[in-house]
Amino acid sequence: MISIQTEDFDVGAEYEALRASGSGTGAVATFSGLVRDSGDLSGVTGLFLEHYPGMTEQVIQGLIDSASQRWDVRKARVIHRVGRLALSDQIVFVGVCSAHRGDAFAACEFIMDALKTSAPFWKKEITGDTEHWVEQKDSDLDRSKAWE
Amino acid sequence: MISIQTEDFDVGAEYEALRASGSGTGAVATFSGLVRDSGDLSGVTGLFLEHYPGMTEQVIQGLIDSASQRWDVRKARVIHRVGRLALSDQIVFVGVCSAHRGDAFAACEFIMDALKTSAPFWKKEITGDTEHWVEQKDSDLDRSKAWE
Amino acid sequence: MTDQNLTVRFFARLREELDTESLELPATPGQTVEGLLSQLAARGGPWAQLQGDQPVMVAVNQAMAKPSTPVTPGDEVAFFPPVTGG
Amino acid sequence: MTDQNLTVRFFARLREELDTESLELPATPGQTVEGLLSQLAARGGPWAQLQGDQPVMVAVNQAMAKPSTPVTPGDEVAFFPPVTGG
Repeated sequence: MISIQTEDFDVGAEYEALRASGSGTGAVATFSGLVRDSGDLSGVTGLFLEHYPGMTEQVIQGLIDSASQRWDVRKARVIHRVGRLALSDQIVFVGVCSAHRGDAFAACEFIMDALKTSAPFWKKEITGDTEHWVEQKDSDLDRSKAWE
Repeated sequence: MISIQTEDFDVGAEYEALRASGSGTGAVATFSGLVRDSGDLSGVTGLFLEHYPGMTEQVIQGLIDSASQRWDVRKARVIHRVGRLALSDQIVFVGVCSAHRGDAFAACEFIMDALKTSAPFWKKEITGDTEHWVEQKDSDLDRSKAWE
Repeated sequence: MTDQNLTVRFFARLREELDTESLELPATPGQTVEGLLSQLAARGGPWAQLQGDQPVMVAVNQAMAKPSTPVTPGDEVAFFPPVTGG
Repeated sequence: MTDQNLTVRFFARLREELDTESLELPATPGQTVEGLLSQLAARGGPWAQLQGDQPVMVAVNQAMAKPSTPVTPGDEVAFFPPVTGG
């Protein structure tokens, strides 16, 4: 299940929903991303996140489908926030449950890495009264390519 | 922080505690292991978990220390249950928060893989009225060695 | 808007710098993404950056596309900078 | 128990099959893990498995040890099967 939303999310509740996916589940891996200073500018106080409604959900569904072909994925959950966020706010959640821990870790990390370079979201950093669109990082492209 | 306990744990509460570890935190990776049929026997109804009090905590602390030398680890949390557990019960939780997602994923998976092969816990499967000590799996040894 | 048109959308930095969220343009027979980009860049000013040094990503009907991808009447074409979510 | 003794502990399958949770044994000068294993295996019956085909892990003072690790008075020595937690 995929949600793109302005509201915050509750990782505990998301975990409990993933865990409830049947007796074959032995492993639940989760990742949560929080707003931090990207290092492009100093004194970042917040972010603004924009997305391409419709396409974003399709791209993420494609990543979940790819992960499900490569690994045992019993259930996957992706939440991404958009709009105005403050430092330390939760931005993104990826949770995967699987029979095996290796599959849960790999699928969760793959979805997260691929989301970073292929899902249409754009981040603007806010520093006091200036704004600045964040540039894509080569390290993110490298991490994403490593799964190919 | 390390806890070896018979009581269940609350992943949501653990996540919130990890997340609260300072403004440099950008990433929280968690893993939860649940009781499932290992495949050694059919009809498993539960587990009994034994450990070596004192040594277990020292070994896990050593794994957290190793992870902290290799990766950026802001906070790490390990919980492992012992005693009698039923199918689908939570057995183990590993949570790591870091500045970066790659570090959070790697440290979390490393601690979990190494715990499996080096922390003194032993699992007995219960099938109706018979019991059976689980054998160590070569696949677990392989996963653990892959980090060396 | 009719099915004879293209809908062209812009996101993020491009949306701001072009001061344009979307356009309706008549579709041209045999047109490709590359042709559409040239046509828009020819408007000059900030539009020239569509063929400039900075990478411009494109999606046709919400799927990633290439310069050679054909665009046909009724298509939704989107231009945007490299993505930075997560 | 005094500091002249070794405490020997058994866990999991070994604890059950030897029907022994812990032993106090007098320490022998120059003793190693291997010597202690031989001494215990010589008790026969289920004890023979300490030098049998199945792997036996050993910890001295709660740190993993090898056959050549020395054991000295006051040490806690533990024998157990390969671990299976997580």
